[in-house]
Amino acid sequence: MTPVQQQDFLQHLESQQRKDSLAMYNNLVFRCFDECSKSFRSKRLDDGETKCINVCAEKFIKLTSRVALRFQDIQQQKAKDEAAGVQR
Amino acid sequence: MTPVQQQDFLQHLESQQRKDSLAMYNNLVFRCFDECSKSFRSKRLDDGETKCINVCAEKFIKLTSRVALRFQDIQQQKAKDEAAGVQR
Amino acid sequence: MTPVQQQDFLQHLESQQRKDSLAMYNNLVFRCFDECSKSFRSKRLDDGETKCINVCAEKFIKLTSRVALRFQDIQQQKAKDEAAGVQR
Amino acid sequence: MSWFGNSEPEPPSGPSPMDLAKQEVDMYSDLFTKMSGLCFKKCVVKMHGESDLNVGEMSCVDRCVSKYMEAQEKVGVILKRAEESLAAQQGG
Amino acid sequence: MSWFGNSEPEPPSGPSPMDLAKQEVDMYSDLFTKMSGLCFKKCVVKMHGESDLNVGEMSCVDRCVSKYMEAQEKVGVILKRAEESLAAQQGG
Amino acid sequence: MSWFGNSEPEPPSGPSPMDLAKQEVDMYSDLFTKMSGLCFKKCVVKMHGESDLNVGEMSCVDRCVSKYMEAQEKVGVILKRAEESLAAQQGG
Repeated sequence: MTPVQQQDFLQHLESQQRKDSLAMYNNLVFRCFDECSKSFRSKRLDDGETKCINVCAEKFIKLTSRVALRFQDIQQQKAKDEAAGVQR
Repeated sequence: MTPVQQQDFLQHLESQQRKDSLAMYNNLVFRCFDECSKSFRSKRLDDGETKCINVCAEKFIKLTSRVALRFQDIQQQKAKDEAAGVQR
Repeated sequence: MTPVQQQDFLQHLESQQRKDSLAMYNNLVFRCFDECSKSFRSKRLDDGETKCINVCAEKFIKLTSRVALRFQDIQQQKAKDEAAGVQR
Repeated sequence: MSWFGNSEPEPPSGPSPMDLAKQEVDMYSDLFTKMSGLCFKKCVVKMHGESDLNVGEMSCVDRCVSKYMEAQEKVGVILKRAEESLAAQQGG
Repeated sequence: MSWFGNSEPEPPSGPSPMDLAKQEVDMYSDLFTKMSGLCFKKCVVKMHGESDLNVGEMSCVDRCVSKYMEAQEKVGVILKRAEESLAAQQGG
Repeated sequence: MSWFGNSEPEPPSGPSPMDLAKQEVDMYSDLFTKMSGLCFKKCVVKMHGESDLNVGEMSCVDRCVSKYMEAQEKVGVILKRAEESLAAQQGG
């Protein structure tokens, strides 16, 4: 790829990562609110709902980092297997 | 932003709104058909299914307008709080 | 549309089809893994899970081709009705 | 055409026909994906045994597509009416 | 800002303000779609009878939006803190 | 490569390598989002108590990722075969 194309590709990569972060933010709120919101008698989250949302968000962030590491391990292992002509 | 950028941004805003309307259309059909379709013994929707889809679509449209208004109230309230340096 | 616009539109159509194929691939894995993965005591899919994923993927691909044909029949029928000024 | 219930600034110049054509392509591919996914969920239940669709599944899929497209039309009419009454309210 | 838990190549030049503004528009429209869908699921259960929202459904929707936006804020704080600690770890 | 079961007009000129590279980036980010969401649903059940993943959850996530990637590979082989037989039918 020419330097300009590389620049354009890195720009895309970087913009995609920002898009993914914003998408994860919205997914996280959707998932944890769906999981943790119990009733709609008040306009404010109660203590139980707030605690649940906090734990849900923290666990999801930690899970995402762990999935990223495992995903990389597998990709690296696959690359090694292919290089060594091994069909797992 | 320069006038050209503003023009481009308004163009994006307008195109995004059209995209959202088409996406809502598809989401509405998906959601109400999933909710209201009961059997697949005939190629045509029966009266009960048709009634259910009509009510589902009407209620979803009304709900979306109401959510838009509440969403704006909250955004305006947040802007006022920030202006007044109030942390809710 | 000018030839250049036509070229651009065909390019978009072709890129959209590739995007759809990749999206279907990811959807298929998500759907069939969700349906077929039973336990997480081992790092490998067991025979039952593998068989289930194969059947799920094969059936989904066949269903997609059939939906495409039925979808085209209906679109062609609608075009004929409109041409003949018939309101079904 | 907006569901945000407030008057939008007049769009500068209308959307280009190319942009509209592309959005229609994207809309139909989204419709197709959603319809296939839902008819699979409703018509294909067992994932063991034969990997071909059986007769029951095939006729279920045909009817599901036909009813889904009918729902697509009916909801389209309702959305159009809602849009027109929204525009009327805003003196659009 | 990346969740892939490894150090990324320094982005060549920062994102253009235009790109950021467009992404924010897309983010709010995604937030709006998700919130409407979830509040519909939680507040509107019966699809027969009146096609207007009844009083119960209307107050449920108002509270759902208010609580959803509160959750949006709270999760935002948690994500920000996680980002900062990630950056600190990488000597970012 | 199309599931629309009919022969498509010959694409004018092949896709640009840049377009392909970008689509691959988008594909992996979609794969990553789906896999994280599904493994969260399958491995993380209780949202009260500790906000760290416990030992059981951690090993569940590791196995979930490994099995998900195996499924990704297996479905890839099936899709490839289906594509080839589709192309053969159309004398592609």
